[in-house]
Amino acid sequence: MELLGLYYYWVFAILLMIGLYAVIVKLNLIKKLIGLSLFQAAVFLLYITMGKLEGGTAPIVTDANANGLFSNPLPQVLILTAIVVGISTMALGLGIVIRIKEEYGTIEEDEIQEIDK
Amino acid sequence: MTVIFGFFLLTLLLITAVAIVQSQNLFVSVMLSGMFSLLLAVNFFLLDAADVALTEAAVGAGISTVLLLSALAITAKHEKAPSSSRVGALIIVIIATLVLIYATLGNPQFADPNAPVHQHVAPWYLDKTAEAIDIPNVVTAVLGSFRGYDTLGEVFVVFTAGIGVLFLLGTQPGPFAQSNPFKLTDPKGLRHYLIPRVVGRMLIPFILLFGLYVQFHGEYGPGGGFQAGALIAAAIILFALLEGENSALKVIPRSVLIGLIAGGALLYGVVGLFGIFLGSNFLDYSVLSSNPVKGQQMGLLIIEAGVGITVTGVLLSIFHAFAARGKF
Amino acid sequence: MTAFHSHLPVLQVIVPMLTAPLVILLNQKRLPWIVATAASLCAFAIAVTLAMSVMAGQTIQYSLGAWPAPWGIELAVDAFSALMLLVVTGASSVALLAGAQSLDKDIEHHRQPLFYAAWLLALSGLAGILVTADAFNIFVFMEISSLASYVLISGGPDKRALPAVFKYLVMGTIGATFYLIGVGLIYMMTGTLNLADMAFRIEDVADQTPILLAAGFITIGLALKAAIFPLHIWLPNAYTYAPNMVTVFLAACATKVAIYVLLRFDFFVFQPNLVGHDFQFTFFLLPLSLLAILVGSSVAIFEPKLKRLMAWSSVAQIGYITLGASLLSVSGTTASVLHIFNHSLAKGALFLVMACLGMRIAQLRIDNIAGIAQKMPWTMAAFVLAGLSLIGVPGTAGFISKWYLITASFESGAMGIALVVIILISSLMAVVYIWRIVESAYFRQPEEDLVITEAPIPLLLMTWVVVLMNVYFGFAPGVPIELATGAAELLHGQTP
Amino acid sequence: MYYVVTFALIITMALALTRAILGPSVYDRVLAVNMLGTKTVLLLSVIAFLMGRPDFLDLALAYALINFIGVFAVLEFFRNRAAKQPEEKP
Amino acid sequence: MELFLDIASWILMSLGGVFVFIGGLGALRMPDLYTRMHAAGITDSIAPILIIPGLMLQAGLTLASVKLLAILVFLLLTGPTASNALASAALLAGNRSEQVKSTAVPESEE
Repeated sequence: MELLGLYYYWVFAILLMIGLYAVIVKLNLIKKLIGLSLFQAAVFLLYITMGKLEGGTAPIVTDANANGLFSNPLPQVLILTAIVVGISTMALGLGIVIRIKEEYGTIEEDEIQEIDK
Repeated sequence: MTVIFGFFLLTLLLITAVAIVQSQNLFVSVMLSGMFSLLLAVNFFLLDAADVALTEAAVGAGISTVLLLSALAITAKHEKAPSSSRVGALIIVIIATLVLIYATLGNPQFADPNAPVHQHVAPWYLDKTAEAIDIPNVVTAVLGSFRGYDTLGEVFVVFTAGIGVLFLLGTQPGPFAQSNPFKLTDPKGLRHYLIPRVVGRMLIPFILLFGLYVQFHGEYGPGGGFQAGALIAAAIILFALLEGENSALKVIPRSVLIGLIAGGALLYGVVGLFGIFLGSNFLDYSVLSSNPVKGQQMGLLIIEAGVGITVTGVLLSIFHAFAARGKF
Repeated sequence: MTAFHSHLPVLQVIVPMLTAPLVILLNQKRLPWIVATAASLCAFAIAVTLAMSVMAGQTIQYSLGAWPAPWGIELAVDAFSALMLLVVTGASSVALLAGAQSLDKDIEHHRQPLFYAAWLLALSGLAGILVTADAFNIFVFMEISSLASYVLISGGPDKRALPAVFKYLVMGTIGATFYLIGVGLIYMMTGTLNLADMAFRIEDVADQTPILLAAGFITIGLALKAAIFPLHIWLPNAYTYAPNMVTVFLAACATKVAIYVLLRFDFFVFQPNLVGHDFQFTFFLLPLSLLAILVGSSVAIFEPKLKRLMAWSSVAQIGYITLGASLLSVSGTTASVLHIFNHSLAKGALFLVMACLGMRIAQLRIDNIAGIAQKMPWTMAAFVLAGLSLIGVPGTAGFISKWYLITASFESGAMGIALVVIILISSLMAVVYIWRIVESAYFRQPEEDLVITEAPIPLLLMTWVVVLMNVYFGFAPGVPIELATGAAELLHGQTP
Repeated sequence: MYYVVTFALIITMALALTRAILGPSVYDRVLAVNMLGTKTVLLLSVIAFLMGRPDFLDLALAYALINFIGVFAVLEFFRNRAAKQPEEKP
Repeated sequence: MELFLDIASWILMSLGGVFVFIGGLGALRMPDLYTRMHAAGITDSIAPILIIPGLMLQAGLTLASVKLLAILVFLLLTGPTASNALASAALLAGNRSEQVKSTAVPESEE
């Protein structure tokens, strides 16, 4: 049991770094945006793992499980907001990438710098 | 026993993530990222986060895949061969991962009841919801009422993204549009699209109905404004895919979309202002009606409707902006 | 009236925020600009009343939805946030009042409602960060202001604005997500999101690894947003290719708000509880600030493009602000907060002059503003005065904060002398790069066929208003100093 | 009670994932995505019962809709791309 | 009665699991796209037909059963449609299977 708990945090760390790696190393702008969404997905996993309670169910109190144990609702609320922030940033980023493709004809970062020099 | 499934699904998650970053073909990494957010949604469901799983599925797997694909249709489909300097960055990333993993050893036990996170604020929400707002779904209660100001900010983040994309791409077709001979509704496409169009036309009403169900079911089960907005937008995007983007525009023209975007955000703000006019603080719904609990429930319903309207309007106008730009 | 008075903190945020949806619905000729300016001036009026009540000694608390503090979200306005609110709403109002024609040049008519709505959202996002006392709420409003600034910057006429704003988007999102991880780790250990409650509950878990990790993540994330030295790469391009009026608004306050959050987190939450944190804070921030000052000023000297030169000088000035904060003394923090106020005055005036020049000249470069002083005398006179304030010549606002910085450095012990020497060297560097422009404008002969008239009246008028404010606050700096010392004492835990 | 089915579903999802990664042509990947989608719907339904919360089936139904729309977005994108310049190689 | 229901649903679901596994294995090992689609078809049709009634037996006559029925109907409707659209798209793009290679249609290298 204890090992799986740590495994959740390790997956968070690995996903975080995969996302950061993709954002930094990849030159294609759309690949950077996908890397960014991976990076944010890792943070969602961290928050939701925090909220889990041993033997608790989802925090929806029906009369059947009125006095049962419930997992923590707060991280879930925060992550609901963070997911929509992530999709908004990606939508804006994609809008910018489309405009860059129309102005520069390419979406590879090194080619853009070439044209700008 | 669900622990073992969590273990498996997390490993699948990691494999998908590595495949997304490694694949040269952008189209493949977009589809894999759709699968990634799908696996993530199942993981959230295992961690008792039903609302978040629904949002991640509706927004992550549904809308972001469609947006990425419509952006890909205009830009490049293949990624250029990678430049040389990758080994150095790889080493740095691996070292950083090991440091982070070592640092996570200090975290509190996974899901143990006496971790600080379960002590301070969470119990208050659980019993205060039953007493003050009296709705089953505590997550919607915290999202709408206890931390309603966060969600107001959230609606305005979506609002900004919507007007940002409209500002960037406008509504008229871009330079690439003329060069693409195939409009979405060309007859040639009909031959092998007959079955999907018939099935689609039969299912779209039910998807819309399900979207409305998720919207107004937010207090009793997983659901709410964001998820419903994403589902309804996905239904109309399906209609646009099958029947052609111009007929989808005839269904909901652009002026209505702008009205939806502004209307939903204003609806949320006005409900908050009512809190002030009726003598209490901003976003306090208990003053909305004589009985405070009824007031809270009424307030929650209205702001969830406002959130749903804005999210639908924004996602649809973003899709139309992308589609008009390059004839996806 | 008093009932209305108690709602001011939340009205500060929702007045511009709720006007934004209204603005996108109007598309008559001048209406979006009028409504946006009215909302911005109303926000400025609220900020002034809040500052006055803070100076009168009131502590302003406001709980949203009438839920008590650690459970609901609470707004709190103190000396530090009152001063920052004045800077943010002031910069936005000045830029909007001055910028009607300049924005007409950059943004086509049918896109203007969307642009002004994004402007109001940037303003309400920044005001939201300054007013709230909830850690996650800061993240939400940081996202609103960042997304709105990306939209504003992408409105720039030059096509190079797009890659610049894409780099800013990627780095800004990474910064915000680092901040989110930090807040998550603190929440994991303390169970609360309210800043005051968090500072109180962090004591008994202070030595555990997640808290140290959280401190690192939050500092790096906010350093990225505040363009502190090694992470400032996005700033020069973003400010250069943005529309002129957007640069006036963002240069005056966008990065400063991130520094405000960094100082508030460090001095309230981390410093009193984490042992040795203050030493680490100085150990990292002091050398970075000095590097920022030296590198920023030296790159500015050799930069031909005027707006890039000013952007690099902003990087240097941010170095001054973090230098003051890293001295860890009350006078050091006062100097730092004071410099936030004075720098936004000086840099706002300089970028307003750039906007005036931008109205008449396409490519703002040193060699193609040769001899411009004969054609645009008022603009260049404003430039000279604003340049003096940036350098810190006595009698201008810049001098006051440089003076406080030098006295704070002296007090900070042995290495204080070295700091003072570096501050003086960098002031000389500032003289060099201001002088390059003045020399090109006044002492070179303009090409004959150049027919240039003076900048449009409202833009010139507002430039001179800001320049005169620079001079006024040089001679009578009572209000900013009082608010800055109040903020410094608050940050160092000595309640006034 | 549900372990056999859950295990089988997860293993099939792993197989679909390998097909998605290995898949030579793009249509194999579309097939894999469609497979993974439907398997997730079944997995979500079984887990809803496994965790004793049968009222969470909305999630599975919502996902079935999203998967249907996702597959069509992919095919629509690909039809458009193939129709435009099948030989287009950037 | 309760025991009988449990056993019946266990059998149904395990059978469903076996079919799903067979389908998944087929999708991996089949040489060509169209044969893989046959294998994937199994997991789309027979598996839900077995697993979801198994769950329905567990849920009894409640709202959950109605939802399960809706899921089953939806899966059975959309699965074949998606495969049809996929197959015709592949065919349209000239993705001839190996066996039909003898006809001189250029294999698009995608």
